[in-house]
Amino acid sequence: MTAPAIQLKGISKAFGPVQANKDISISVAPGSIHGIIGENGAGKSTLMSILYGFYKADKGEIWIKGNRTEIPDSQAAIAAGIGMVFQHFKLVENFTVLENIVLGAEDSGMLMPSLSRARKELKALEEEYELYVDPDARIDEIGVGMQQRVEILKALYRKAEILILDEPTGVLTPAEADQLFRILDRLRSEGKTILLITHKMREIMEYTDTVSVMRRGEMTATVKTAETSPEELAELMVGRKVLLQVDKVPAKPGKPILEIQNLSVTDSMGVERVKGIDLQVRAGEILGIAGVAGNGQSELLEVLGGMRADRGRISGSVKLHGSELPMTGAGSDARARRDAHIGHVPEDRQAEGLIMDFHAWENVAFGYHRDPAYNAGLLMDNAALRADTERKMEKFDVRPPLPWLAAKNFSGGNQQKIVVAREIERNPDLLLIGQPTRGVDIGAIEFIHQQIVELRDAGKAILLVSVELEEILSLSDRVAVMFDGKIMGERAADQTDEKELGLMMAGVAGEAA
Amino acid sequence: MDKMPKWADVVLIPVISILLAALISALVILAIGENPVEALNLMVNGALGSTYGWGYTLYYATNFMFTGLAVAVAAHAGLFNIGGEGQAMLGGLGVALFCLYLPLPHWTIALVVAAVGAGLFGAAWAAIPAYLQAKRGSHIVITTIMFNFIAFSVLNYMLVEVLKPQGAMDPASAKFPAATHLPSLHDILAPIGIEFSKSAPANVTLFVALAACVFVWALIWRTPLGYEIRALGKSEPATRYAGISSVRIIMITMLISGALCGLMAINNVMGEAERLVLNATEGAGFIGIAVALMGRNHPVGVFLAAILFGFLYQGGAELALWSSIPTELIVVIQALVILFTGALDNMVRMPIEKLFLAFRKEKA
Amino acid sequence: DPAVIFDLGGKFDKSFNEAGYNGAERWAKETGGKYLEIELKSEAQREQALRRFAETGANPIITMGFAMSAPLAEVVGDYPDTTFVTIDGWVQAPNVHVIGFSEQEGSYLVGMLAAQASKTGTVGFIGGMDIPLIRRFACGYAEGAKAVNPDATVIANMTGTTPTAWNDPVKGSELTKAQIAQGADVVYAAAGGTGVGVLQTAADEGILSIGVDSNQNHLHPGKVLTSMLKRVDVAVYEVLKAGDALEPTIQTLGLAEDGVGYALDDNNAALISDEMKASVEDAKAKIIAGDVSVHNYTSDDSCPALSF
Amino acid sequence: MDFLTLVQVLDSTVRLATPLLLACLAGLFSERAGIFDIGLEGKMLMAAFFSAAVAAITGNVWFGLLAGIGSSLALSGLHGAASITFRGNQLISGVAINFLASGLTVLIAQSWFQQGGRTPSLLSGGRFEPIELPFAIGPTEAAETGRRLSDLLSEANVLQQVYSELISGHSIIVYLAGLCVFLTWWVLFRTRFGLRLRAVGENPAAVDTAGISVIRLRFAAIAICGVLCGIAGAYLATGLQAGFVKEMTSGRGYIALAALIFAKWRPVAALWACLLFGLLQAIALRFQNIDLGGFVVPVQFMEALPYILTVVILAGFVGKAIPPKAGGQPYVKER
Ligand SMILES: Nc1ncnc2c1ncn2[C@@H]1O[C@H](COP(=O)(O)OP(=O)(O)OP(=O)(O)O)[C@@H](O)[C@H]1O
Ligand SMILES: Nc1ncnc2c1ncn2[C@@H]1O[C@H](COP(=O)(O)OP(=O)(O)OP(=O)(O)O)[C@@H](O)[C@H]1O
Ligand SMILES: [Mg+2]
Ligand SMILES: [Mg+2]
Repeated sequence: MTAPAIQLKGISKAFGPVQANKDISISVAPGSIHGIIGENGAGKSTLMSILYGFYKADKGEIWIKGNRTEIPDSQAAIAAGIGMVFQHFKLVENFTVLENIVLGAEDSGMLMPSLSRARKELKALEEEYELYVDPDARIDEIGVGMQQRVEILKALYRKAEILILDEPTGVLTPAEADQLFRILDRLRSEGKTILLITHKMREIMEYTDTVSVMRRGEMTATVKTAETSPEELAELMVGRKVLLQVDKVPAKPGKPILEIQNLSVTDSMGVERVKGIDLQVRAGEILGIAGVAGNGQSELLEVLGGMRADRGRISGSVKLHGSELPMTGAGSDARARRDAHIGHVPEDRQAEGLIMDFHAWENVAFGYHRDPAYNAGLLMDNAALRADTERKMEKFDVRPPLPWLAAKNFSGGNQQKIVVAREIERNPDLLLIGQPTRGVDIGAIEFIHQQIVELRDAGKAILLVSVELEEILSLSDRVAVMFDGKIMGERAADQTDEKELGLMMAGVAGEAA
Repeated sequence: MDKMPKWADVVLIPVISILLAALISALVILAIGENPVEALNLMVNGALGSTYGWGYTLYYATNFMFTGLAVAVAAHAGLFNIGGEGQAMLGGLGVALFCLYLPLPHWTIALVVAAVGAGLFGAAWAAIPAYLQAKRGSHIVITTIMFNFIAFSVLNYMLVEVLKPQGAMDPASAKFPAATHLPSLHDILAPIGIEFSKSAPANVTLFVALAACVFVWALIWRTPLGYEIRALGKSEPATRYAGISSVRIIMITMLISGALCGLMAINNVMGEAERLVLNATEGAGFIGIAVALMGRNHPVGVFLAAILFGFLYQGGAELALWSSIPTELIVVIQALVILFTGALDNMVRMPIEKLFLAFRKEKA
Repeated sequence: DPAVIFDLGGKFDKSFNEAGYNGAERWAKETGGKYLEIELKSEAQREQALRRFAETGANPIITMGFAMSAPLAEVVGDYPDTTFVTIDGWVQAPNVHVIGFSEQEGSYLVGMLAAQASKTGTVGFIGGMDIPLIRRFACGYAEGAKAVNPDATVIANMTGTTPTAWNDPVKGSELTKAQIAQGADVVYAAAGGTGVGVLQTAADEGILSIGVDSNQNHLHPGKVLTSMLKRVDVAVYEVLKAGDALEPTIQTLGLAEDGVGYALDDNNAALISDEMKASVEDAKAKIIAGDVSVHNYTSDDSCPALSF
Repeated sequence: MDFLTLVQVLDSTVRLATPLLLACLAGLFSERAGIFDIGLEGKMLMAAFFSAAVAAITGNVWFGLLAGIGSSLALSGLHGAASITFRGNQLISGVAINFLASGLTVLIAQSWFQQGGRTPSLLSGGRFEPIELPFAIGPTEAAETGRRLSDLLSEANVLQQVYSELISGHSIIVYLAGLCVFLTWWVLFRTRFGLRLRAVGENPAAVDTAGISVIRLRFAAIAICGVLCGIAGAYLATGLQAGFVKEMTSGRGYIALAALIFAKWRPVAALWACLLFGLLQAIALRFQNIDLGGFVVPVQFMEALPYILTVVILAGFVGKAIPPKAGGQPYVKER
């Protein structure tokens, strides 16, 4: 038997008080695709970054092709034939594709000869793997799919034999993802070894040869893909049996709460993000918006939440309870939206929904800090605020239930519970909710989903944006798909499936329902 | 979990930083061939050894409280106001114009009116950099530095061409009317039987500065506006989500910051010189940076740091009088304090964090 | 002990303050006495220094420069037993000894020398801070130049309007270059530390310069025509010598008192012909005798020989 | 204003623009690598002092230059330690360096020379002398013909005036600064080092994952910055003037930064920006109150003009200047 392409022995890594990797060992056969799954924060990226020399392990050994190899930095990893495509691309945005590929792999001190050699070599690689890119395009001018190709080309240009891909399909349309896997297949057939981190069970089951599961910094199991099932993997991930279905009764939609007509949004760079869409959300229903990230859903949510009043251009009409909701000028900011009883759980809780350095009790007032209930005269009524926080923490089972703890010291799931508690407890007429369970463990997912459904059953309108098709399908009553700023079609949630929605997300228009 | 207890962050680290700065200052004194112990002796005696010394120490500290608070308020909104010097200069101009051209019958009224003038002018001088930052994203650090230079030219012009009395040689305004003269600490303390040096310039403005400390504390930690200021300082995208207008907060914060710097003028211009001279601010605007850094942007910290710098300033002046060490030594010490408490903060912090982490692991 | 307070330029400004320093040092050497001193760094230190010295019992306290007038006036009342001396300043109080100089007379003499040394008939004047005192220098200089050559052109520039004008050699240098471009071939610097730049540039560009206050001839031997001496050193020396016995009065030191003059030494001997020297000595005698009167700018804020 | 006067003002512009240009290019290297540097001022000041001090002691201007560069490099090292190694706030570090230089120069000057924070005036060997280019009318020709230089010049034709006044007669550093503009452009856009430098200022993680040390690159950038600031400071004290006086940089470091922003971090544009600021300074220095047909522009306005202009530029009235993306933030891999 040939030596494993990669062998990690007893890798540990701590970030300050956080133990990201604990005594991890793993062995990967050459010429295989090895999947790694695990919840957010389980330590997958950390482990791969250690293999790539981006982080240095506190303890442990790395063996490449049977040889003990020190990887103190990425230079050493590249020399050992390892290439990595990070979750967040590491490209210089105002450089051209060619410059990005050459960066760090130049032939000599002079730039021009390196660039012209790279241009030739790139052509050969492109043809070999059908990875077409324009070498003279600037990174900030090309789409994410293209950017990912540049990252892969970067690795191949450096003659990588081992390729690490960290959540490569999160930003791709299903079609683009399929193409990626064709390329990976081809690389495997050439004897290259691929490590694939993904959250998508389907990708694991379809494309990998073996799979490792991580939980809370530890490697819980490594199994042959052919010998396992999604249910088993899910249980290994979370540590208990999980129920992925949402319990809910059929919706009883009332009169329209939110009516959007011909809404267009142009961002401050002059790019049109939302292109004349029409939507309606009724009382007592959940409208889910599906789509690959970056197709205008975020902008739609932000516009409705009053976060774009001072940027770019907005046109069209939005009505709440039948009366016009101003899009610019007075009454168009997020504060006015709150006064109009619109709640908003933002997509990015850490950057937007919370002030990470504020105490939990301060965050519970965030956005509502001028509410008379939280103020006494000129000053804020901190005592009332803390009492309110304690109540909400108990109701939403926030752990630990300490109002004094800074938001950054709660785990992702509990941070999300604080935001959701704040918004839902205001009892809004319309709730805007983006990526409600991103980075949240299964237990908390169940709880948050349940709260959303309860709000719906109380006769409120809910607009849900999520990139997780599964979540959309199980939570929504109706589903609209956004692609390139437009609505590709609308379906009743129980009359469609992932396949149909996936096609629409890739820009293939569905027939009117 | 936080990496270490709060007391370590707010007390231990600044204290170690100060000690490092003091150590290197001592080395500098040695290097220029003087005796650091003697120098320290001179400074302590001169600054704290008599009510005269205290009078000066407190006078300087009053200046630094205003500028330190100003830098701190701006810092809470994530703004680095290096323009304190210019704002204080303009505050002085405001005080001079109000004191010279308004009929002010009594010092109490004069104090209020001059404070308004000082605050208005200081705020006005901060307004343009604030607006450019808020609306156009021009970096406030550079614009406020530029406004310091421009303020100097404005003051220069006003003093030379407008305020200088006929026939006078140096660029300074006329003496303010006697009714505007503020009572010194001597005047205030004498009636209650406390002997305080008559010739030291500390005056009633000290109490205004203390009131400003309380005001800033309440503003930042107790009002919704302060909440919004701190929110902006911590996360700009979050304020957009919460409906807090960053333009509005930047403007308001910088106006408050500028007004605080301007208020310094009632101490140095109205309380001490009783006329406007060209270089009245003496770098207090810059010292505010060090004071705020050391005081961790908290009014109590600012108060203590201001006293420390008041001591350094007065001690430095005494050094210049009684030894051959130039007063520039104080500039060096100030630089070292800024360096260690501000820029090299992590140099002290990282080992201490490790220490606490190791300690905690042991206990666990 | 007596005390000396030097102004912002510092005691090594090669000019006004340095002259005072030399006087004090001479006294210290000759008598073995000690004196306290401080070089001011900022406006606000003025009053503090005065008070501190007065409180420790220093007597007399000598202050250098007109800028000490206002703070001096402020404190003299509080220390009636201390004698204060102001050089160039103006304070009326029983315990203040005022020393002024007739700079216009000395400037008149160097103006005569300048006009005689000039080949172009254009001479320059670079003042420090634009104040009446410095205009007094400029006015006397212009009168002297025109007394020799009625067609002489006098170009006068001031460095600035604030105390930094005393310490801005770059600007001094640029102004000198500008005056050279306008044809000046002798430049008189009455500008404290700024003058260093003037003299330097004049030497670099091959024209003559005239120093001020102290004897600056040695700075660029053979390239400094002469220096207008203002005997601040003598004044300080005399005050220190009198010590406690000093009787406060108002003194104006002119040619007659040897308070001002022009410098002649080995460094510039070759530049001043016997003829030039004779004419200057003649004028000096006439001024002392009262046959020639040099206009004093500060007497009426105007100058017949020069417009500013 | 006749033509010769104009040429002389431009001549003075070149001299005054030289320290700005060197400092501006220094800042360019630093900021292109993602390190903000408001400590240019302090580094120049330190270099000005040490170059003058060593030139005064040794009588050799080249030793002075080396000392100036060395002292400026030391401050660069400090800035690097604070902002790269210890990931401190780059603005605060810059402010501290400016204070440090302002205090230390005077303190050391006083301790070494006892001349009130000055160095002794430099004699000819201790200064960078003007270089007379061939065929230019200069002091040599004036001495040969026994006539005054200004007469010779005013008689010469326009071309000769420009050549002799504006192009000839500067010290070596002025020509060197001009060369530096081209060199900077070449290094930045034509070499591997330049590519990496620009990348590290935009996205240090990209450089890091490409296997290049971010720390080494950034230190290299600020070292170049230190060398250029050192030359700028040495020029101030040993070329433009003959010795050190306190605070002699008088805000040039900040103006250089403004020029850098104006030039949008590009070398050739930096040249023009610095010449513009040099011109403003030359005008403010030479002319007192400028009479514009009845309206007299006060000298204070002229003195403030470079700063006012900087604010106007920053306000984006000349197009938005986008700084290198990673500028001002320390590169943190682990929180
Ligand atoms: N640079 C860092 N500094 C400090 N802590 C970190 C850092 N990177 C990751 N962590 C922490 O280490 C733990 C593991 O993070 P890691 O990114 O490896 O998880 P992951 O499994 O890749 O999660 P995801 O699915 O979200 O990508 C988390 O608790 C995270 O907060
Ligand atoms: N950047 C960080 N700095 C400090 N502590 C952190 C950081 N990131 C995570 N932690 C800590 O690490 C722990 C794990 O965080 P993480 O977000 O990975 O939790 P999780 O496993 O995803 O939990 P949840 O399911 O609730 O989201 C938390 O308790 C948190 O306090
Ligand atoms: Mg990850
Ligand atoms: Mg999590």
